[in-house]
Amino acid sequence: MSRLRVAIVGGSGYTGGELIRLLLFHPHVELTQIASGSRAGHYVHSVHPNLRKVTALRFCHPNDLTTCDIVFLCLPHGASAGEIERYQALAPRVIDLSADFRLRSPELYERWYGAAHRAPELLNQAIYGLPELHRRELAEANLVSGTGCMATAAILGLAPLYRAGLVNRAIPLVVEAKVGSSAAGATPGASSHHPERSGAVRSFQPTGHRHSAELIQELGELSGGEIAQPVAFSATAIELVRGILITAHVFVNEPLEERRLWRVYREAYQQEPFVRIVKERNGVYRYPEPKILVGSNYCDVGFEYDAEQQRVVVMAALDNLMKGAAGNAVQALNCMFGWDEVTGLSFPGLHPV
Amino acid sequence: MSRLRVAIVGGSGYTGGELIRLLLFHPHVELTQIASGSRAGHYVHSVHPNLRKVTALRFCHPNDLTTCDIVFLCLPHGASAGEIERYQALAPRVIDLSADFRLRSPELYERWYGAAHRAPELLNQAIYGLPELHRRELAEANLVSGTGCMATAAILGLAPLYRAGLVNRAIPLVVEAKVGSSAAGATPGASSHHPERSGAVRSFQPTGHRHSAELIQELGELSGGEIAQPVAFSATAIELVRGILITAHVFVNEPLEERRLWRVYREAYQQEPFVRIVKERNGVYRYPEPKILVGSNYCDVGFEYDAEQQRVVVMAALDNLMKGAAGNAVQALNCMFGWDEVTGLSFPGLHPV
Amino acid sequence: MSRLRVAIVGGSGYTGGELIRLLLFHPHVELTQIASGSRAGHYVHSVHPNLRKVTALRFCHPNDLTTCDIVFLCLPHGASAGEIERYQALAPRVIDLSADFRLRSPELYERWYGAAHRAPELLNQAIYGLPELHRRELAEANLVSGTGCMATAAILGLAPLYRAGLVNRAIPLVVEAKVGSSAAGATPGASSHHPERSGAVRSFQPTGHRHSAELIQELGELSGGEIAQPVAFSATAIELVRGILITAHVFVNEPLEERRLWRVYREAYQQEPFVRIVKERNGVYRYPEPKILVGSNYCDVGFEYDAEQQRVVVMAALDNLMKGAAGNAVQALNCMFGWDEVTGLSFPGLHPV
Amino acid sequence: MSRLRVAIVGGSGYTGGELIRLLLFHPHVELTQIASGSRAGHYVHSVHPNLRKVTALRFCHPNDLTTCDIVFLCLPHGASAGEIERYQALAPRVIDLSADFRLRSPELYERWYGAAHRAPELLNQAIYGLPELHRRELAEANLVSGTGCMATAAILGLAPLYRAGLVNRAIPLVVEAKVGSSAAGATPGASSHHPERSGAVRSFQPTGHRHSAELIQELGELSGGEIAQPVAFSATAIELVRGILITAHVFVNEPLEERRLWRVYREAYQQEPFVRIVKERNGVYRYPEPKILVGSNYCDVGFEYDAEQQRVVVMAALDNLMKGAAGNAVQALNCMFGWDEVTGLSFPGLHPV
Amino acid sequence: MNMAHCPECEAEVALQGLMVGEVLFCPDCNAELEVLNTEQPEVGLAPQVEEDWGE
Amino acid sequence: MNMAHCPECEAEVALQGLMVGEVLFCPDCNAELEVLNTEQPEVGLAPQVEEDWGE
Ligand SMILES: NC(=O)c1ccc[n+]([C@@H]2O[C@H](COP(=O)([O-])OP(=O)(O)OC[C@H]3O[C@@H](n4cnc5c(N)ncnc54)[C@H](OP(=O)(O)O)[C@@H]3O)[C@@H](O)[C@H]2O)c1
Ligand SMILES: NC(=O)c1ccc[n+]([C@@H]2O[C@H](COP(=O)([O-])OP(=O)(O)OC[C@H]3O[C@@H](n4cnc5c(N)ncnc54)[C@H](OP(=O)(O)O)[C@@H]3O)[C@@H](O)[C@H]2O)c1
Ligand SMILES: NC(=O)c1ccc[n+]([C@@H]2O[C@H](COP(=O)([O-])OP(=O)(O)OC[C@H]3O[C@@H](n4cnc5c(N)ncnc54)[C@H](OP(=O)(O)O)[C@@H]3O)[C@@H](O)[C@H]2O)c1
Ligand SMILES: NC(=O)c1ccc[n+]([C@@H]2O[C@H](COP(=O)([O-])OP(=O)(O)OC[C@H]3O[C@@H](n4cnc5c(N)ncnc54)[C@H](OP(=O)(O)O)[C@@H]3O)[C@@H](O)[C@H]2O)c1
Ligand SMILES: [Zn+2]
Ligand SMILES: [Zn+2]
Repeated sequence: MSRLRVAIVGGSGYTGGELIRLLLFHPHVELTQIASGSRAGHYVHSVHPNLRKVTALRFCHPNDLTTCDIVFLCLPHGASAGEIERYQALAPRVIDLSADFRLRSPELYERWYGAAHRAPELLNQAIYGLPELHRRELAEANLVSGTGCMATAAILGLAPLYRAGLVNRAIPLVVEAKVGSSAAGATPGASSHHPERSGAVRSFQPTGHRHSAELIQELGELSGGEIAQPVAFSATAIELVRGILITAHVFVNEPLEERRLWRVYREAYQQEPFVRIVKERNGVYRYPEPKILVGSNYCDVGFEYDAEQQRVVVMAALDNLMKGAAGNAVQALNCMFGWDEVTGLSFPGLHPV
Repeated sequence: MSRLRVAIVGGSGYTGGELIRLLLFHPHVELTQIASGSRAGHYVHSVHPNLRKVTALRFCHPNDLTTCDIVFLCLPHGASAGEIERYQALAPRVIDLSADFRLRSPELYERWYGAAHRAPELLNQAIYGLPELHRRELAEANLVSGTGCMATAAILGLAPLYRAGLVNRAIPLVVEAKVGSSAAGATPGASSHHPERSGAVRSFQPTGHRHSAELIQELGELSGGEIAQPVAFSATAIELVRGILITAHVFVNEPLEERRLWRVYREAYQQEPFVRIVKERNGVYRYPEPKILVGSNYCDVGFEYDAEQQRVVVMAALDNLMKGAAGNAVQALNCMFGWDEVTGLSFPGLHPV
Repeated sequence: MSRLRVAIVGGSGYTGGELIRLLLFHPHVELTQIASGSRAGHYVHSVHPNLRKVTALRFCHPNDLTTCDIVFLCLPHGASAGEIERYQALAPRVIDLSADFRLRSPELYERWYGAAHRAPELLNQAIYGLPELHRRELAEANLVSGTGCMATAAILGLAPLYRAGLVNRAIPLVVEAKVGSSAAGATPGASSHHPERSGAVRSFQPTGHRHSAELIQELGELSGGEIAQPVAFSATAIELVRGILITAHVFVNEPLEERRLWRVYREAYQQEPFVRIVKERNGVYRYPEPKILVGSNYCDVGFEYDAEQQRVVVMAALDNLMKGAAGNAVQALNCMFGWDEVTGLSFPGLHPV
Repeated sequence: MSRLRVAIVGGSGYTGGELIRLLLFHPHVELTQIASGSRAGHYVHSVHPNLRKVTALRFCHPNDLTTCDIVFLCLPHGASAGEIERYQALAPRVIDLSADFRLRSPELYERWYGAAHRAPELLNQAIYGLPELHRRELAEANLVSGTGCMATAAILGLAPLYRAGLVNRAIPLVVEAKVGSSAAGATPGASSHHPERSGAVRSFQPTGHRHSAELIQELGELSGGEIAQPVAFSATAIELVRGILITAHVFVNEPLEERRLWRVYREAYQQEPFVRIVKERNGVYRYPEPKILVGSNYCDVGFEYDAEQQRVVVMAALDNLMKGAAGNAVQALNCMFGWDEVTGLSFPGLHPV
Repeated sequence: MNMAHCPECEAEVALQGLMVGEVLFCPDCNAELEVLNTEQPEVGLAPQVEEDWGE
Repeated sequence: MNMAHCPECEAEVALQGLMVGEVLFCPDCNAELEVLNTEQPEVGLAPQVEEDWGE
């Protein structure tokens, strides 16, 4: 089988760099073009120094891209939708890591992103590229959307409970995300200046966080329509470069035993190559933690039950640049082409790190 | 006025060390005895190296303590109550930083700490040593309890809303705490080994956290009896040595405007020397953050209102060893003796740090 | 005694912010003007959030400064010398924290800074503001220079050996500095972007570091003329916001015993309020470390002797914004006005932190 | 070709865990036994949580090990030599990561390790397992020694200069190492307790560091006998889990141009799969840094020349658990069996991280 | 006292020395304010682009 | 003054209240010391196992 020719747009950014790293080692693709407006002509390793001696590729200018088999878009939100026609003309398949094609409804988009969508007609063709929920649709898809990094963690953590119909919809869902600095991308600014950002525990979106919309859409769908409760999603930036942990408080509609939860989660994830249930009675790592996931494509999911309150605390962890972005996109790619889903994604993470 | 003679028990630990630092510079006290079982005979600076050339004091053994004017107990929970008689015999006033005398009800204590209290008869003499709530009672108190570090942040963040009667008691209260490693004390272990603890985002008490009990007691009291809703309190250990941020989601029982919340918080805290309202429209530090509070006695409090959900997100930050422990204890001491409440507590914190 | 009126220029930067913090609590001065070109009109606490509720001062524009008793300049190098006349017209005493007036020779300046000095006639009036070496001259000085943060550590660490004539001048002096991110100031850039700077161990000036010039000047003077050996100074930026450790390798010209070194260092520093000898046989903190010095004005100095090689390894640690900049400047101020040298500088640092 | 059966002793430690991770993905070996005295019976992932769902192996007790094709020893120094007979009886080939078989001379060993060697007769059979220097000998070796993590960086950084005969042997060689916490292994202690170790810049071996012995041996050999100059090696523990940077100051015996150095280094390393020359005129990552090497087997080497002093500053970076231990051991394994040297070692490291 | 109230947070804002149209900042919420009236002290929110705050 | 000198670093070490054989610590170098003589104040290094200090 000849290799698919792949292009990356936005290759000088963080999700772009991660995709380059993954695709250079992917046996079924050949990475032929990496575009960057600001770094055109420079070696890839001048921006992503880990790739020195790994690739001699140079960035091309986005305007110089030529046709190929698949294009990955790693652009700020808004930039993909604005030029989606041009990108679709370059290749029959497009995977867009931005938020532009995550929501199926133009109204929902406008409400959360504060502007009309620039290619609303494509929204219902685009597949929300989370293989654990949309594996089958991905096989047919020509336009695939990446997933929000915090949303991915929250959705994977909560999906089993919603699917099982256990959630008490009369009580709000609270999700608190802790997130590292790479989630904000590669552009420096006052708040990312090291002396200011180091050691921060910074509430950057106490209300109205856009990732809520993805939760509402995806968990709603699993619940047969709409998620009926308020979703209270807040995010805190902490001292960390890569990684996300979400902690969610879910009230259930009947008394349970933890064994029931074990069954629900096991059923959901036992066969999943990249979701692990983490819930240990001993040791240092009893619940999901992003620390050991750096560079890996796992989403670790755990839970604890409070019998008195009929409450489940759900925790889910991932590397925002991997299962939260580039790794998940490669997994989706594997689904689209019918390849073994773990291809190119076997790095297990490190301990200690 | 002659200085009060003060003794510290548990001086080799973290809250003990912080108290030493503060009391050495307090103009109205003389620190005469610092006890440690494991380090008796050693110079204080051999354990707390910041104090080299600041004091030539040595640790004495707890059994060698002699009478004085006031004793601070900085011991693991259980250890204070077990020997409280002995400590009360040493001095007419005792301030206990452990959890032993925080709850007024022996039943509540037993439920959360899993053992019968060892001096239940003292529980209703002890004052919960949070000056912002119990300033007047402190003036008369002989037994004062320190406050839980996360509980302090949560209570100070939420008290204005409860006192104003704004909280919808039909909906659970969710409080998520982020906390640094010094909150777990000075004893090394597998999970505090640097390669394991560094960069951690570790759920260490998803349900049933003991600080819940303090919240329930203190917020309940402010609400005229009992807090009627479930309190969902979870804590996550993050990469940080000193510092706590709590994020709380509170549903209110009528539509509001943010200005109303400003009024409520301003009324509560404008006159408070150690509580600041932090809520800015611009800049890097828009909400409370523990980073800039290291070494200071402030608790910074902020909020954001979600009109659609009738929800307030409350954030509160402090240094767990200061306003969360030793600093607050000194503030309580100042209240007990009628001294200016800020005496010995003027260090404002650093920027950057 | 009425308080001196003080102005700070460059108050929005890091050394400026630290000076504000210190001077607000200094009993003999009143901070009346704080200038910033970019933040004029803004509250000081909007830039330095630790100072909220501590001061209600606002930044003025540098052009709006009026006369006062003393001016502190906290500007990028070059900016002080360029306008020094204007600043000297504002106040009879000027303390300049930049590098502009550290070197006594215009030739030396030009060689290390690559441009002719813009006020060479002032160079021999300016005093190198390190009280440990120039205490007496400071009492008379009208123009005082701050000291380089790494240079201060190196000079204080090495001065006793040079003064005692122990150094073998035939062998190069190697000094390796480890330094935190605040030493590079408040302006964001690609290399200070948190995901890039976090966890860095980055050689930023392997050869030709400008702080060498101060070492050569000051150690030379102590050695009666000129330091005859090559000075190899390299600096590595590490994960740290505040703090410097220098490690120096000095070959001595005769066999020694460590006790001899103890005597040499004790003689130099026993009476010094802000230099401590740190050299312990046990415990965690056996040698100088910047960690526990955050916010304090100490420079900790230690040494270890290698008998076989006739080599002394000297270590010296400080907080670059304190003893390396603003704290030292306040100490110099105290010297200039004959106040107790520790005035306003009593914060001892924290443990743990 | 059937896979080689491999056993690891000391699998619960850090180098052991890293070896497990690597060997599980190595196509030519099957990892059949992993021994741990303290964790026998437990799942490997209970200690190394990154390996959950990757392997279902459990630790066996060291006493229960059975014969196989190759044994890796990941034990504290002293423990390998003490039982080397037993381990050699288990397999024809042994790779020992400890310091026990690094030095060829029992005298040198005794001098640096303070005790007589327990299997001195094996010292001259053992190969110092650095492929870049001993590739050919490895092909024949039955007993291979791992290399010191800091020594590896220093040797690879300096070897080209010594081999080229450029070093002025009349002047001491100064090497300063910066190192992360995982280099000290998995056992907790007072100095590795997170609140104490976090943010440390701690001199832990200013003189007499044992890795000096490896430098002296290996660089001496390259220089045709013995390195004639004093070797001043000091090590500083910094805030970092994985990673080492060494900075060395080498005086050369004739005036040079940087181009000459480029030639010398290029000649040495152009063909080396795991050594990269890093020396850029622009960008953030101009010199070697361990940050981007986490998990990779690269040693990055760079240099800068000071013409005036005839001095070369050499920098070399690596991940102490990879090129400094387990990765290098796998590379040596590949050499021993004639496999492609990069087998199992292709992970390139991450950016950002 | 020449005091207005911040429309955002109701903090007291001193107007002395300022003229209509001048800009100042709220001491409590740091909103950028414009002086609307100095006789009957009044300030309004200055038109402001919402800074993107990252992440 | 009942002062001895630390054999390690020559710091002054106060012996008041101590008897021969008792152990104390040097305030400067933290060496563990043993009182050898109280008349002619003298202390010696107490026998000490070298702690392993990691890394
Ligand atoms: N970072 C994460 O953790 C994460 C996770 C999930 C999803 N995402 C999403 O992924 C997308 C990329 O995020 P990122 O973190 O990689 O961002 P980033 O680091 O800021 O990189 C964005 C890249 O886009 C390029 N670019 C900017 N404007 C462009 C335009 N108009 N046309 C073409 N290229 C443009 C920039 O490069 P040049 O200026 O060189 O062209 C840059 O390389 C975002 O939409 C983000 O929301 C990010
Ligand atoms: N750390 C915080 O942030 C924080 C905040 C608020 C409240 N608190 C509370 O404050 C108390 C002390 O906390 P910490 O963090 O300082 O703990 P720590 O660092 O572990 O220190 C505890 C001290 O108690 C001594 N000790 C242990 N058992 C004792 C006993 N049976 N009798 C007498 N002394 C004993 C120990 O010293 P020797 O072995 O040398 O005697 C040690 O110095 C705890 O109850 C904790 O819950 C802590
Ligand atoms: N950081 C340290 O650890 C340290 C230690 C010792 C010495 N120093 C020296 O101290 C000086 C200040 O360092 P820093 O770290 O505080 O720098 P910084 O954080 O970059 O601040 C510099 C300040 O200067 C102002 N400024 C810039 N150009 C100016 C000009 N032409 N005229 C007037 N003001 C100007 C800037 O504010 P506006 O733009 O708002 O006016 C800014 O507030 C430097 O010379 C540095 O070498 C620094
Ligand atoms: N860490 C590094 O960066 C690094 C780099 C290069 C070389 N090294 C060298 O590699 C070796 C291992 O280092 P490490 O960091 O992996 O150490 P570590 O994390 O402390 O692990 C050592 C392992 O040895 C086992 N062990 C202890 N005593 C033993 C004995 N007498 N017999 C059999 N097993 C024993 C322990 O496990 P059980 O108690 O469970 O048996 C533990 O798993 C050391 O010699 C070190 O110098 C380390
Ligand atoms: Zn306002
Ligand atoms: Zn001594």
